[in-house]
Amino acid sequence: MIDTSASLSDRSPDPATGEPLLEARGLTQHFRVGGLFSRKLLHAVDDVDLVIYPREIVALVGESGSGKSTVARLLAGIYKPTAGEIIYRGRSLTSMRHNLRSYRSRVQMVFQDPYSSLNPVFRASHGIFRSLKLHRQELGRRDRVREAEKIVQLVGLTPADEYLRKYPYELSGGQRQRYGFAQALACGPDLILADEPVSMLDVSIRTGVLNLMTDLCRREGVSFLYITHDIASARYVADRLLVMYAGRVVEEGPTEDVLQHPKHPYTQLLLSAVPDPHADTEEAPPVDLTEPPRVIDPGEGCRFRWRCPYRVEICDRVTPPLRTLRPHHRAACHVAQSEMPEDIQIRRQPPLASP
Amino acid sequence: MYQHIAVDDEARVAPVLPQSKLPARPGMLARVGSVILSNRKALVGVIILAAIVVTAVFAPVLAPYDPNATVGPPGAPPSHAFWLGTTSQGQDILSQLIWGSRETLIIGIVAGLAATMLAVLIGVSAAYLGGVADNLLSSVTDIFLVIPALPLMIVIAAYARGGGMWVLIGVIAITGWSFGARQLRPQALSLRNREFLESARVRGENSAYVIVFEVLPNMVSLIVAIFLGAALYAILAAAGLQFIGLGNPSDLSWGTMLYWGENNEALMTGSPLWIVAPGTCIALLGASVAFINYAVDELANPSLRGARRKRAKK
Amino acid sequence: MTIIVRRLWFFLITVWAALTLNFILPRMMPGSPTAALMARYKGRLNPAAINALQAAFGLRTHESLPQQYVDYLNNTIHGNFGLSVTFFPSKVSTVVLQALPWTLFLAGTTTIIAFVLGTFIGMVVAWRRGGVVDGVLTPGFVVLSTIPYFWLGLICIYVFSISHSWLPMGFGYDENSNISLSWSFIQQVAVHALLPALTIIITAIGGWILTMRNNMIGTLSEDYVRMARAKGLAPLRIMVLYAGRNAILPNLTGFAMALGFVVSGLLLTEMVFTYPGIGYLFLQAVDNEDYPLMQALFLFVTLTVLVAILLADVVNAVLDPRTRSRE
Amino acid sequence: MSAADIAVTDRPGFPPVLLDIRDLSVEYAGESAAVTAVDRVSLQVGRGEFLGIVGESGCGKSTLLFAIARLLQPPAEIVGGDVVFKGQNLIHMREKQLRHLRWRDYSVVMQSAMNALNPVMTIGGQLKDAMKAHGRVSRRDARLRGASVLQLVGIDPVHLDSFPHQLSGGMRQRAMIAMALVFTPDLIIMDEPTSALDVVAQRSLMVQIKQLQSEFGFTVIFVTHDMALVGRYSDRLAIMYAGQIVELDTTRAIFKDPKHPYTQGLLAAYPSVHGPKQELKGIPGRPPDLRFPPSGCRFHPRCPHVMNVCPQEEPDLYAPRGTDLVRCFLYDRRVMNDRHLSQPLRSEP
Amino acid sequence: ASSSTSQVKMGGVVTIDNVSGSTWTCGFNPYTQAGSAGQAFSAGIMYEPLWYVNALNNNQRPWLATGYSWSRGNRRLTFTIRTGVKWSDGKPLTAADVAFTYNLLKKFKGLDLNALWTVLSSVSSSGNKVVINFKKPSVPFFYYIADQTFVLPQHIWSKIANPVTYNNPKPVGSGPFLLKSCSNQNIVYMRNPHYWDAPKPYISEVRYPAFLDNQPGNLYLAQGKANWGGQFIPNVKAYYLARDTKNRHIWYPPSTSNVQLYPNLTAWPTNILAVRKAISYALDRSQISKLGVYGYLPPANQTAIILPNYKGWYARGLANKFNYGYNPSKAISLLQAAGFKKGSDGIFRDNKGRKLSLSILNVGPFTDWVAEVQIIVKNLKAIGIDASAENVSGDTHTAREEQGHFQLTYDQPGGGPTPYYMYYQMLHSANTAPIGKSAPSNFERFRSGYVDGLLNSYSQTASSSRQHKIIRNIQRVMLLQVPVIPVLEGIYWFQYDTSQIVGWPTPSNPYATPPPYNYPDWAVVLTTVHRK
Ligand SMILES: Nc1ncnc2c1ncn2[C@@H]1O[C@H](COP(=O)(O)OP(=O)(O)OP(=O)(O)O)[C@@H](O)[C@H]1O
Ligand SMILES: Nc1ncnc2c1ncn2[C@@H]1O[C@H](COP(=O)(O)OP(=O)(O)OP(=O)(O)O)[C@@H](O)[C@H]1O
Ligand SMILES: [Mg+2]
Ligand SMILES: [Mg+2]
Repeated sequence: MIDTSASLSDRSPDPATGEPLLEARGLTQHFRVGGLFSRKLLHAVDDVDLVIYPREIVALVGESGSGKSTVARLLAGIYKPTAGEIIYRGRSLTSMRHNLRSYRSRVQMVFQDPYSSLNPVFRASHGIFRSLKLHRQELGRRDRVREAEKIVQLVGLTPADEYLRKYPYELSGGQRQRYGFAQALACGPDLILADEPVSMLDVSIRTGVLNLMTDLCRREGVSFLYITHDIASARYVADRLLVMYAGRVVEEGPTEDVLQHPKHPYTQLLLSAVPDPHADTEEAPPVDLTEPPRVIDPGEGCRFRWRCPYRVEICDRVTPPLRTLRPHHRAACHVAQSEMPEDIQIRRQPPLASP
Repeated sequence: MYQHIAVDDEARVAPVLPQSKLPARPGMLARVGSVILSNRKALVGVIILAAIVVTAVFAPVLAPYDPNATVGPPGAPPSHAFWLGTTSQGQDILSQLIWGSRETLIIGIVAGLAATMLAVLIGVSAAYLGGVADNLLSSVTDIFLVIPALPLMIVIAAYARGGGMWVLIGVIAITGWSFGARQLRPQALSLRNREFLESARVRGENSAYVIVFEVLPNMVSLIVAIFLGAALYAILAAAGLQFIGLGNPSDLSWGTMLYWGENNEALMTGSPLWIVAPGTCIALLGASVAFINYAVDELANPSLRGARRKRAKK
Repeated sequence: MTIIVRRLWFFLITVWAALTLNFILPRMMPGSPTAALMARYKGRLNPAAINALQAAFGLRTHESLPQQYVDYLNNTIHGNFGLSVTFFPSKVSTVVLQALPWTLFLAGTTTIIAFVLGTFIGMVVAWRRGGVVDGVLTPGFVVLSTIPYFWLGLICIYVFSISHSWLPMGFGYDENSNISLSWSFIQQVAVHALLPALTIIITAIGGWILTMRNNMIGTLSEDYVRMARAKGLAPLRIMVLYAGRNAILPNLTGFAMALGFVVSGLLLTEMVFTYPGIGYLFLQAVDNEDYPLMQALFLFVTLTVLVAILLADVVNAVLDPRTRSRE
Repeated sequence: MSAADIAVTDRPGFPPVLLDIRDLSVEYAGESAAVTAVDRVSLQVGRGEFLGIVGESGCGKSTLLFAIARLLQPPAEIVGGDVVFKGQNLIHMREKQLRHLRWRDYSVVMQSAMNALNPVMTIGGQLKDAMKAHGRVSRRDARLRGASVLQLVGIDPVHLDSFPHQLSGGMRQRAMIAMALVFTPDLIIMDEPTSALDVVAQRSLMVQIKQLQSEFGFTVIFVTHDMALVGRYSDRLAIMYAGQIVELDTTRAIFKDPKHPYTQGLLAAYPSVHGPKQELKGIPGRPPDLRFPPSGCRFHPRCPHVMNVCPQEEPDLYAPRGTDLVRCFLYDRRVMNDRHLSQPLRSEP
Repeated sequence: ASSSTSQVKMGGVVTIDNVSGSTWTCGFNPYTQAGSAGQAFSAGIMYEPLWYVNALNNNQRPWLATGYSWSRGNRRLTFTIRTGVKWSDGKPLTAADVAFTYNLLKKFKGLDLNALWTVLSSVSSSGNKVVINFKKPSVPFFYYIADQTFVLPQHIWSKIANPVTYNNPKPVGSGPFLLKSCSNQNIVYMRNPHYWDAPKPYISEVRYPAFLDNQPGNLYLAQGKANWGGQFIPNVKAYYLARDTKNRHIWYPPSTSNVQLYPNLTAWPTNILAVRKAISYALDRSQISKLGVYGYLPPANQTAIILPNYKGWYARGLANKFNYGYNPSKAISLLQAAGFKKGSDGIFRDNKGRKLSLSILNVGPFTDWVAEVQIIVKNLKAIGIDASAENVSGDTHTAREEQGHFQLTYDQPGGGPTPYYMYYQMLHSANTAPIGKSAPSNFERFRSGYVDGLLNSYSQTASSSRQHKIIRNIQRVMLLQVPVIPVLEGIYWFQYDTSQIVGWPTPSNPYATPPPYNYPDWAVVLTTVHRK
């Protein structure tokens, strides 16, 4: 096993000088939930700022339901944001509404579930061909076939002509996953929003996909937003790491720095919970059976406060903003300080009144 | 682009043996065929239906007499010349039965199709459009579902009386679509949130393309099942309406045969076949459709498929 | 709570839609009650008499449509359906109320019996799927369900009442006796209802068997049924409480609607069996362009269905906790 | 020679055997060909043991568990083998006899807790149902016992009167586990019981299970995809591939020194948050179609060490370390000593 | 009437079988017409007219009046009212009740179903006399005044606010029967023990079950559960008579008008006389009767005179001279003579090339009519007219007839005890209207000052010979101009069972029109029949 950590890390461009590829400011998405006349709002994403530079892989991690997929969908233009702005290469997406097609050809999405993202009645290559037809109109019929073969070969589906003829039900999960990638690649985008592309896969398929991502980024300069539950794999591919909790970004920074020096208590909790098969320590970590918060009509205040061991009075009143605590490393916590000890284990709290 | 990258785990493995000797998976048609062949009920249904269709198509050849002409003594019992006897007007019942299959079939097929199309249009639109449009269309569907169909049908048919087959078809289609729409909507709704549709949108497709080419093909078997159900409903409803005289009694169909037979007390006056035969034929046609529907149901819903396998081994 | 409110909304909107449909339909169609009247008194009525009769019928043809509509809604809300043209000068409500109990009785009992029986058979047939019972009962009842029920009625009358005088061939009770609450009268009613009920049940049961069977096959493959087996529960308990109870839920609303279908669909049966219900009233009303009667009947049938659906919802809520506490 | 003969029945230093699976095979009747989802699996589980089973998706883990519990439904069918549980062969038992063993002696936590609870019954009702099926219990006793098992897994007893839909996914999974503990049986079979939980909750639950196990001494068979989880909590580990067990040993041993190339692949493909960053090597290829399994060793089309013999003969289980079992020709003396048989079929990339 | 009353056995039950198509609503207002209540269930049997006129033969009998006289040039009619008649509540029936009844019709137009007050000017009573004054001589109205108006008790009806909508559930009448019970399935009448014409009625009970449809009604009759039927029974021999040849009988006497084709006289091609004549020649009326209605309805003749009922009125010589009858070749030659030529499809065209195609408007729910028109269509096709049937609902049929939107329409006019009533309805210009306006009964739009004059003078005379002459002249018009084309003679449906009850009307003793649905005649029948 080769230690490639040196070559893999620190590819991130200097945020000060680089020109952002995609930028989101104050991104907010609320969903109406409940009955026809219900006015309850679910705050799936609240006031998220996010930047993706060219040639960069940004990982987005967080609890289930914290709004990761929603962020990706917002960026892909599937949802119209409740508030906030998405800026692609300096132009606001709202101003591009009428020629969304050109945006579509630059930013593509790989969907969370490879089983539902291929239409079962068509050949799996349907999406690739449609994409070529829509975005590469200069290509003729035969060129398109050649191009499609190239693309599926690229993701490792060989022999290509045979795979182009297959139906989704003839494909394994990993092959579907790669078809999802191939579809996203078909129009040659700058940015791929990959939503948990490995969550349902076994390790072997998982690795292939991860490697493909790093290769594409390194050699072709494709940027990625990599959404995952699997922090280890995020560490493996990503330059920067974003941690979401209950619809908000709570911590952000270069991957290794966040992993080594987690500042937000939630990040600390998350990292402490990742089991390590190679570790020999059999010391049982404390039990935490608290349920994740519901983000229906939340008020002001830190959303982690009910589970937080460092909770102070201000947490109940003021939503903490992201503060830079280490170089390029920001966290949204009133208590966290740059010098705070990072190895504190979170203890179980006496249950506090939850909303 | 991306020529110089290949992350192909399979390519790294020099194939030792042909990796899979999978037989090609059969296509949709072949699958329908195999389900029908493997399902005895469906087979029976297909055979009966085929026989009726052939009868309708070749009616001029098959029918021994002009169905409307007076060709024998009134009310004759079955005989060599008139296998099923004659009507009180001396018409050959067998010939009427053969010709009557045409209108009955056409009503079943056309009204079934029309109702299905309405159902698809409204059910799928409701699901896909969502929001207010969905609420509106679903309410309309529910209202049509709740408002009793037969009275509605009678009211409409009564006013348009004498319009014959096409009026019947229209009436049945108007009152018969809601059930299908109600079935289609949830399925379309479940498809709506499938990621391949979002994928198509991210790809840059417009809504019309998505509905017609991405959504509908996924519901073929349900649509077929709805069509068969609607056809069955149409056949029975038309027979009922014709039986109470709301069709055009001058048309010739199994329903009007029942009407005439009943009005001439065929059961009581020695030509029971005048009533028994068309009723049996309607039931047969209905049963054939129901059996095929049964099989399509199994096709659409794999959990209904396949009975217990015999314990062969051990 | 909200689900009930929403149901009530739907209830009101549907009633309104039915009322409106009811108002529009006859007015969109050719012909008029006046024409029907003229037909009845062919050529003998002078215009003065016609006007007088129209006034008596409460037909206000001279009013504007919106005005008529408002009056109509107002009258309906107050249960004032006016006089029937067909059964002149009886009140519409009298005519309908006289017939409605019979229809409800016949429709109610048959639907319930068909539903209960069909559901039970469907449950057993699915439980023993692929067995002999399934192989015979299921297709058998499917065939029966495609028989036109009026036709079956004719044949039944022929067989049971004419060829052998086993059962009465029509009427709700012996035509020469009077309605009373005596035991013998109830017996009569039961005997007279037997044949019409039988034809409806026989043709309706197949549908229930099939849907229940399909639902049941679905629930049988659910993990909670397997879980019940894993827990070592008795098979009957699994079949009824775990698989059956869950399989029945989607059918409940269908059951309520079926009640409506039967109520309105009894028409043909009532005709064939001379049963004193509302089905035939309907045809009469239509034939005579009897707006008031038609409107009332339409409304009554719709209300019956809606009430049945409401009841089904309540039952559903009792049986299915998920509907109770959905936000 | 069959696998059963190789299985060591008497393992010094190990707890007494509770469950002895011999040559168990399960088939799914398919439209065209049958799927052999479990192929001659032999396995012994001792009392109080925590056995983890891992393997790629679709390799037959759930099927194996259901076969052990005799819960398979058509089209699945046990076509051979024995399951001896506490000295009784479950395979030859009739449903009636099985009913008495079920839940009292062994219980099951199913893969999908979401669907394994009857949606129309309260949690308490379902607990009581299980108790009543195995003897008379008073309402009060049932409630008391129900409340206590719920508390064991960290659920407030008020949820006895809750319906499944009123609980979150994680709570449902815990309720399932609580239900499996009603009688504290000898064996609890768990199929991915933590898949609905996020890492934080997952960890808490595993800790809880381990504590209960040490308290009551029952045996756990635990299926998961998560190498990290199983590596952390299981005593012994079985690696499954294409319906077969390809490696079986103590967890520690396997993690330290995986023998089977598939196991090696699995571990190499698992990145870690701790320690130095490593390049990951996936297992190339894809799992075989079980209707048409590859000839010889099932792993050979994907194996980096494939030899001449692999496509031709089926490997047996070998014991390169003495106690463990590995299904690979690399540990067959006969093969390795034969130049021809051990000739590599493809060069390392 | 019947044989000597002294031998007549009392008691017995008559069960009526007459399909109304609805269940009963138990109303007994003799001035409302509903299928389920009203006139048909109370007129004659509970509320009686002054004078009985038998529509079969114009024979007359006193009823509540004992005599009448015309005076002042047929502009005054005086009735002498029977004394000793009591209402069923015990109050006496007087001339004042009679005058009240007529004046009630004046006050409430909705009751005046026969439009009496279009000709009446006043009605008054004094003593046991009732004097009726006319605006103009209208002798034929005697039938409506005397036979079709039913006397009401003033002491009850004067208190009813709106008699038009009054249901009258508890009738107080003077007639031979009283209401015993009524349910939606059955009306039961019982003998009025205090009837003025004692010992009539002889039978003790009349039952009138409700039938929704013909089939159950016929079945009921066929099973012998009813002994008096007024039903169309297909194949009545096999169905009804054969089951008890000894006791079961039918008699289908012709009624008062024909079932006929009305040609639209304002539109091509039915405005061409040759076409109308050709149609009349083309019809094989006996086949239409045989195949359409089992031969029950006799073929009609072009004069429209119902035979044998109106034998005395029939201009036989005239009819023979014209010799209408089934003669297709004559029909063809008539069309050819009129300039029509057959096209290659065998259909006639006129010199402008217009195809001779005719659509026959018909009532869909009347199965017998539909069957008849089917044969008419065949007949017309046979001579080269492209005919087709258009079966519509009764209302649409009526509406389009009245508006004149048809080419040929199939219908039956009303009639009365003499041919005058039928002719008046179908030929008098008072009963027509321009196309698009509502015509009450002269649908073909026939207008002839000559015929109007004939009909007007008929209504002013009580002289039989003058009346006969007028009718004869109208027959000539019928033959010459073919304003309508009679097809079949209307008949009365009448089945009866003599196993229990005898004394029914027969061809040899046609003392009343025999069906149960004809009032007040059914009361005459019910007071005549008796136990065997
Ligand atoms: N269309 C929608 N309507 C209503 N609520 C929604 C919708 N989509 C997502 N949500 C809610 O928004 C929240 C965030 O959902 P999202 O799918 O973004 O989470 P996630 O972080 O991707 O979770 P996971 O890791 O489980 O995929 C959840 O509470 C979810 O229930
Ligand atoms: N009903 C079925 N009919 C046919 N084949 C089936 C059926 N159910 C499962 N299989 C096949 O049996 C094999 C084993 O399935 P099983 O569910 O045991 O896998 P698993 O190891 O539990 O997978 P996972 O980790 O995804 O739960 C799979 O290849 C699957 O395709
Ligand atoms: Mg997500
Ligand atoms: Mg599994």
